[in-house]
Amino acid sequence: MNPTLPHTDTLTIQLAIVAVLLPLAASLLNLVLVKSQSKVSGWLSSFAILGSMVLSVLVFAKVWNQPALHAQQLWFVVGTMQVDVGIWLNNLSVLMLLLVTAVALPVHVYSIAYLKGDDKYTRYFAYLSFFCFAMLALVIVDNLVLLYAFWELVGFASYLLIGFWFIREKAVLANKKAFIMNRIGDVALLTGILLLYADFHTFNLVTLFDNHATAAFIGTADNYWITLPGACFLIGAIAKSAQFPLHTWLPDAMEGPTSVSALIHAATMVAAGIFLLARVYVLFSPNVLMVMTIIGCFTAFMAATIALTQNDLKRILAYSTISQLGFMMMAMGVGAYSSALLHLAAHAFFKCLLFLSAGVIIHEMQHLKEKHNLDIDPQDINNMGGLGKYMPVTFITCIIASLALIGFPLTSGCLSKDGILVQAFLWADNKGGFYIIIPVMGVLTSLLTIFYISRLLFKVFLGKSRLKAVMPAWHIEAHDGSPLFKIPMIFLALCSLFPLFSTNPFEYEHSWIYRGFAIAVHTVSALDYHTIVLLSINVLVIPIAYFAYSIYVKQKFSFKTTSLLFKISFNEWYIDRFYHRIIVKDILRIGDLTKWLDKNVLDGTIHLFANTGVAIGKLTVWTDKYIIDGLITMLTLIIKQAGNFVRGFQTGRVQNYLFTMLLVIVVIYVLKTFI
Amino acid sequence: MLTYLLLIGAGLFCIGIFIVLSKRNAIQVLIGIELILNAAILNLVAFGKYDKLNNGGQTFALFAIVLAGAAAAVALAIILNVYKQYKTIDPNAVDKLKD
Amino acid sequence: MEQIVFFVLGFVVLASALTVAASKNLVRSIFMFFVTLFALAGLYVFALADFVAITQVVIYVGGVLVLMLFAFMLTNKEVLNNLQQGSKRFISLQKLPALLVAVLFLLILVNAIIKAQPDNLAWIQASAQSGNVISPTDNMVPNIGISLMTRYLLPFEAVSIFLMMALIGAAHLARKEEHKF
Amino acid sequence: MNILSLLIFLPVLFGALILVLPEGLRYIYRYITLLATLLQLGLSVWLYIAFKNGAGYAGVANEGQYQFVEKVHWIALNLGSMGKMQIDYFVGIDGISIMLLLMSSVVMVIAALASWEINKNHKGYFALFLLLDMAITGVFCSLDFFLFYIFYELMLLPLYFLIGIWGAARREYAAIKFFLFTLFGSVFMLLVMVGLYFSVKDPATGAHTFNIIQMMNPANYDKDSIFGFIGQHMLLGLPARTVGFMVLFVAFAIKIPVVPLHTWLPDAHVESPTPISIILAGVLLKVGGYGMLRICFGIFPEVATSYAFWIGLLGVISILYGAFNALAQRDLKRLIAYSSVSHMGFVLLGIASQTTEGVSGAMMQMVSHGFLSSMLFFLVGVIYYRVHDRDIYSFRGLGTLMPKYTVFIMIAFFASLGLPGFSAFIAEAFSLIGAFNSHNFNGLLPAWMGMCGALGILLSAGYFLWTLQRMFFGETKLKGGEVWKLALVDISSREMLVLVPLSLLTLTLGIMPSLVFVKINDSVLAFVQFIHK
Repeated sequence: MNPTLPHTDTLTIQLAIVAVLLPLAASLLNLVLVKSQSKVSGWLSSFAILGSMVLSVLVFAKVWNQPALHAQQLWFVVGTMQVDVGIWLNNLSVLMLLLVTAVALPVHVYSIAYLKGDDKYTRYFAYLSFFCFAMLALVIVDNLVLLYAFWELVGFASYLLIGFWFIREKAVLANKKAFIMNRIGDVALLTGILLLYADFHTFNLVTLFDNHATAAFIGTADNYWITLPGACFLIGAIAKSAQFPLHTWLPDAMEGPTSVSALIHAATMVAAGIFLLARVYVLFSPNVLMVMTIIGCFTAFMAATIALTQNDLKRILAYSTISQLGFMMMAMGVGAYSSALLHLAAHAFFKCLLFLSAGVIIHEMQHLKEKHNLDIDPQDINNMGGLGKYMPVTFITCIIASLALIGFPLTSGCLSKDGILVQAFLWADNKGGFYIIIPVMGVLTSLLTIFYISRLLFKVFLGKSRLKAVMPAWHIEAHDGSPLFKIPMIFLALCSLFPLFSTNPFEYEHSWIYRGFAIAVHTVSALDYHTIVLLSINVLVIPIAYFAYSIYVKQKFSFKTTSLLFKISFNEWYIDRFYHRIIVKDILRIGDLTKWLDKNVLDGTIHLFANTGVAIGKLTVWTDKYIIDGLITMLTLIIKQAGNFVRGFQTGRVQNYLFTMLLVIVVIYVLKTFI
Repeated sequence: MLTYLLLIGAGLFCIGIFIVLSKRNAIQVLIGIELILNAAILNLVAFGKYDKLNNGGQTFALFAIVLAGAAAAVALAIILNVYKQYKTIDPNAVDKLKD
Repeated sequence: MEQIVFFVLGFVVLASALTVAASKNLVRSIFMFFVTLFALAGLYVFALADFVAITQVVIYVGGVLVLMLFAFMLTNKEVLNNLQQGSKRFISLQKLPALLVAVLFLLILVNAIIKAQPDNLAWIQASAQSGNVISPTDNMVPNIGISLMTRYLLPFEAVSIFLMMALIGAAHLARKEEHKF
Repeated sequence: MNILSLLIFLPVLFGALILVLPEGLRYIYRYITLLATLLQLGLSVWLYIAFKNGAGYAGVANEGQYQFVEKVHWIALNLGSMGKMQIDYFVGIDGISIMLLLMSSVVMVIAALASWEINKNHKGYFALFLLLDMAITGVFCSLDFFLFYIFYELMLLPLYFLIGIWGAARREYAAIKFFLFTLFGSVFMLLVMVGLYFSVKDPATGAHTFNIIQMMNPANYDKDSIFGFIGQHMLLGLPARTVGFMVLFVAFAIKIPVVPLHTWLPDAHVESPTPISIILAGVLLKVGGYGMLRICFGIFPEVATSYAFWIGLLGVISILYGAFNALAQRDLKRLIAYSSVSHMGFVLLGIASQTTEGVSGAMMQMVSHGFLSSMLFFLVGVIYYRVHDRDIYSFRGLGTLMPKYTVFIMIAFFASLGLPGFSAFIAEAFSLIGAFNSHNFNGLLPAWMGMCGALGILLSAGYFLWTLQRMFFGETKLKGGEVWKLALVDISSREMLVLVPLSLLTLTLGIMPSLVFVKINDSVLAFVQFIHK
C-alpha cells in the first residue's frame, strides 16, 4: 500500500488523529456520562478543544511547508474496490486544523458564560464538540467518501445547534431549511464524487489530486466528464458556503445561539465550501472557474446590498459573512487561490469576533428586556445606540474587527482583501473586455461593506440610547460581562491584526499563508493595482464612514424606505419568497399529485380490477340465486304457499270451520248427485 | 202435509245455518243451533206420525228437546266463562286455537 | 181451515226465524226465537204430537229462553251494543258466504225432499196400509209413557244420566270463581 | 440435525408448544416466542461467525460452494413416461443469504418484543407469528425452487390472518389487498417454476429437477424445452425466457415493492399491528429483493442484462415516487411506508446496475433498511399505542414531552435519510456508485439515473425533517390536550431494549460496513461475474 512513514511522521499522524478525536470523546462523554446542566461539560469540551489546539500547533509545525503526510488504513472492501480511511496532512489541512481549533477554543470559552443556566447546557457542549470533531475530521481526511461523510456531519451538527432551542418555531424552521439546502449541495457533491469514481475508480484525494498524472489529465481534458463533477463540487460548495442561489439558509440560521453562529456560521463550517474548492482545485475546468467567479462576485455584491438595510444585528453579520464568502469564492474563481485561503483565515477570526461581540450585546439587551419587561427584539439595532461607553471592551474589539472587515491597513483584512482584488484585476486584464466588471464590482462591494459596517457600529455603539430616548427614567446597565466573554474576544481581536499573518502590513505577498499556497508569481503590473486598490479603499473609508456617521448618528439624512432599491435590499432580493412561493410549493404539489395518483390511478386501477371481479362474482351469484336456486326456491315457495293457504283455514274461528265443513258437504253432495 | 213439514224444517235448518255462520254474538249463534235442532225435531215429529206402535219419532223428539235444553244450559255456561275470560262473546275473537 | 192454520203457522215459523237471523238486536232476536218456538209447537200439534208440543213449550220457552235472557243480562251490555254497531245491512260482504251456504243447503234439501217424494216412501206406504198411523183421535200420551219405560228405557236412562252430567257441568262452569286452583 | 434445518424449524417447535399450553398461561406465550426468536438469533450469530469467507465459498451458481448444506430426497415419484419427479429438501446458504438470515433473526426478536401490545387471542397470534418466522427463515435458506415456493406461499397465510385479525380499522381491506397482490405474483411464478422444472435436467441423475442452482447452469437445459437457450420458444410474441423473467420479476417486484405495484404496502403497513409492520417492512420486502437476486437474475441473467435499463428506471421511479408520496402524507405510518418504497428503490437500482458496488449496496440497503424500518415502525407503534393517533398534525413539540423518544426518532430519521455514520448512508452511496459506475463498467444504466437516485436522498431529507419539525419541535401542542399529555409517557425500559440495540446496530454497520461486506463480498463478485458470463 503506502510506503511506511518514518517514525516522526507516524507520530505526527497520530497526533493529528488524537486532535480530531479529542472533541469526539468530549462529546460522547457529555452525552452519556455528564449529568445535564453540569458545569463540568463546558470545561470538558473546552479542555478537549484546547488539547486539540495544542496538538494542532505541533502538527502544524511539523507539516507546514514540509512534504505532505499521508496515511491510510483499509476500511472495507466492496467487490474489488478497497475503501480506505486515512488522513492527508498538507499545508491546506494543517492550516485548517489550526484555524478551526484556534477559533473554536475562544468560542468554547465564551459559550461557558453565554449558555450559563440553559437547561440543555450539557447537550450544547456535546453538540459543539461533535461539530468540532466533524469539522476537524473534514479537513484532514484523504478520501472523498469520508469527506462527504464529515461534510454531512458538520451539516448535521449545524442542524442540531441551529435548532438548539427547538421550542422556538423559527429556530426549527431555520434548521430544517439549513439542512435541506445543504442537502442540495450534498447531493450534488455526492454526484460529483460518484462521477469522479466512475472515471478514476478511486476515492482517494491524494491519488486524485496530488498525483501529477491525474492532475495533468484533468487539466487537459476539458470534457463533459470532468466539467460535470467539477460543477457538482461547485454546487456543494455553494450550498455549504451560502452562495447565491443557495444562500438563504444562513441568515435564518442565526436563530441558533450566537456562539454557534460565530463558530459555525461565520468562521468554520461555511468556510468548508471554500476549503472543498481548495482541496479539489485542480478539478475545475475554466468554464467552472468562470461560473465560480461570477457567482462569488454576484453573491458578494448582493449580500452587501442586503446588509445595508437589515435591522437585525445578527442578520447583518450573516449577510456580511455571505458577502465575504463570495469574495473567497470569487478569489478561487479568478485563480487567487492563496489569497482566498488567506482571506478565509483572516475572516474566520474577525467575523467570529464580530459575532461574539454581537452575542455580548444581545446578551445585555436580553437582560434589559427581561429586567424591564420590554416588548422589544433584543437583536434589533434600532433599539440600541450609545452602548459604546458602557461596554468598552466590546466596543474596541468590535472596531478592530470592523476595520479588518473593511480591509483597513494594519489589519488582517487589508492583506487578504487586497490580494483578492489585485488578483481579480490581473485576471480581468488577462481576459480583457467586459471581465473588468468583476473586480470593479469587488471594489464596489468593498465600499458597500464600509457603509454597512459603519452603520452597524454607529447605530449600536454611538449616538444616544434609543431606549433611553423612549424611557428617559431608566438607568441603562450594560457592561462587558464576565472575563469568559472578554478574554476570547481580546484574543480574537489580536488575531485580527496583521502581525499574525504578515510582517509587512501592506504587502499580501509577504503573508506566510500566501506563500504557503502561492502557485504563480505575478507580474510587475500587480504593483500598480496594489496601490490603486489600497488607496481607493482606504481613502474612501473616511468619507463613507463619515457619511454613515452623519446619517445614523447625527441623523442629517435618512433613506426613503419606499424606494425600489431599498425594498429590494430590505426584502433580501425577494429570493426567499420566491423559493417559498414557487419551488417549495411546487415540490409539495408534486407530492400531492403522486399521492393523488397513488390513490386514484394506481389504487383506482386495482380497485377497478377488484370491482370487476366482484361484479362478475355478483353476476354469478345472481345467476345462482335467481336461476338455479330460483327453481328450487319456487318449488319450496309453492309448497310453502300451499301450506300457508291451508294454514289460513286454521283461523281458530269456529264459524269458519263450520262454514268450511258445510261447504264441503255441499260440494260432495253436488259431486255425488250431478256428476 | 208431510212434505210441507219437511220443507219448513229444511227452511228452518237453513236459517239456522245462516245464523250460526254469520252472527257475531255467541248467544245468537246458540239460537241458530237451537233452530237447527228444532228443524231436526220437526222432522222427527213429522215422520213420527207413521210409527204409531213404537212412537220412535216422538220419543226421540222428546229426548232431543231435553238434550237441546241441557246443551243450551252448558253452552250458556261456556259463554259466560268465555265472557269472563275474553270480555267478549264474539266467537271470532276467541281464536286461541289458531296456530 | 186446518190447512190455512197450518200454512200460517209454517209461515210464522219461517218468518220469525228469518227475523231472528236479520235482527241486530239480541233481545229482539231472542223474542222472535220465542215466537218461532211457539209456532213450531203449533206445527207439532198438526203433526199429531201433542206431548212433544207441550214439552217444547215447557222446556224451550220455560227453560232455554229464560236461560238465554239471563246469560244476556249477565254479559256486558256495552260490548253487545258495540257488536250491534258492526254492520247495519242484512247482506254484508262478511255474511255473503254464510248466505251462500245456507241457500245452497236449502236448494239441496228442497231438491232432496222433492226428489224423495216423502209421501210415497216405501215404509210410509207400508205403515199406512198396516194402519200404523196416528190418527188425530188417538191419545198417544200413555203410549209414549209405556214406550219410554219399556222399549226406550235404556236411552231414557242414558239421557237422564247425561242430563245430570250436563247440569252439574253447567253449574260448575257457571260458578263464580272465588279463588283459582 | 443440520443447523439450518434447526434454524428453520425451531420456531415451529415453540409454536407447537404454545398450541399445547392452556389458554390460562397466555401471558407466558410472549416469553416463549421471545425465547424462540432469541435462540434463533443465537443460531444465526453462530452461523455468521462460522460462515467461511473466500472465493472458494462464494456459492451463487456453484453448488459445492454453499455452506451448511442439507439435501434430502423429499418427494420422488416415478411418473413412467414423464420421467421421475424429484423434489428435494435442499437448504444451504451463501453470502447472499447469510446477512439477510441474520438480519431477519434480529428483526424477529424486535417484532417479538413489540408483540407485548397484543391484547386479544394470544394463542393464535403467537402460533401464527412463529409459523411466519419459520416460513421466512425457510425462504432465505431454500435452494430447491419447490421448497422455496412452499415457504414463500406459507408466509402469506399467517400474514393474512395477522393483519386481518389483529390489525387496525381497515384491516380486512388491507389483508385482502396484500394477499391478492402477492398471490397474483406467486401464481404466475408457479407456472414459470413448472416450466423451468420441465426444462432443466439434473446432469447427475438425468431427471427433471427443481434445484435452483442447476437452473442457473445453461448446460442443464434441454434442447427443446420451453425455457431452453437454444430452442427460443415464443410466448405471447416474446421469447419464452423473457416472459419467464418478466413473470418472476413482477412476482418479486410486488414484494419489494416497485412502483406501480406498491399500493398494497401502505395499506398493509398502516393497518397491521406494530410487530407485523416491523416484519413486513423489515423482512418481507427483503424476500422480494432476495428472490430478485437469487431467482430472477440468477436463472435468467441474460434477460436481466438486456432489460437492465428498464429495471433501473423502475428503481429510480420508485425512489422518487415514494419520496414524493411520503412528502404528501399526513399519517406518520403511511409516511414511513412510502419511505420504505423509496428506500427499496435503491435496492432495485443497485441490482439493476449489475456492478459489484451496486449489488453490494443493494444488499447493504436491504440489511440496513431491515433494521431501520423496524425501528421506525416500532417508534410509530410506541406513539400509536399511547394515544391511538398517528396524524402528524395531531402532535407538536413532542421533543419537550418525550425527550428520549425524540432522541431515538432523530436517530432513526437521520439514519434513514442517509446521514453518514449510519448504515443507510453506506448502502445508498454504494447503490448509487453502482448506478454511476454502470455507465463505464457495463453501460447498462445512464448516469442520469444515479443523479435522480441522489435526488431521492434530498427528498428524504425533506420529508423526514419536515416531520421532525412538525411533530417534535416547537411548543407542545396536542390534539388530545391534557389527556394525551398524561398518556404520552416517555419510552419504557422494554422499548429501550428494542431501540438501543437497533440504534447501535445501524451505527455499527455505518462505521464498520465491513461486518456485512466481508461476508457478502465473494458471493457478490461471483454473482456479478456469473451474470456477465
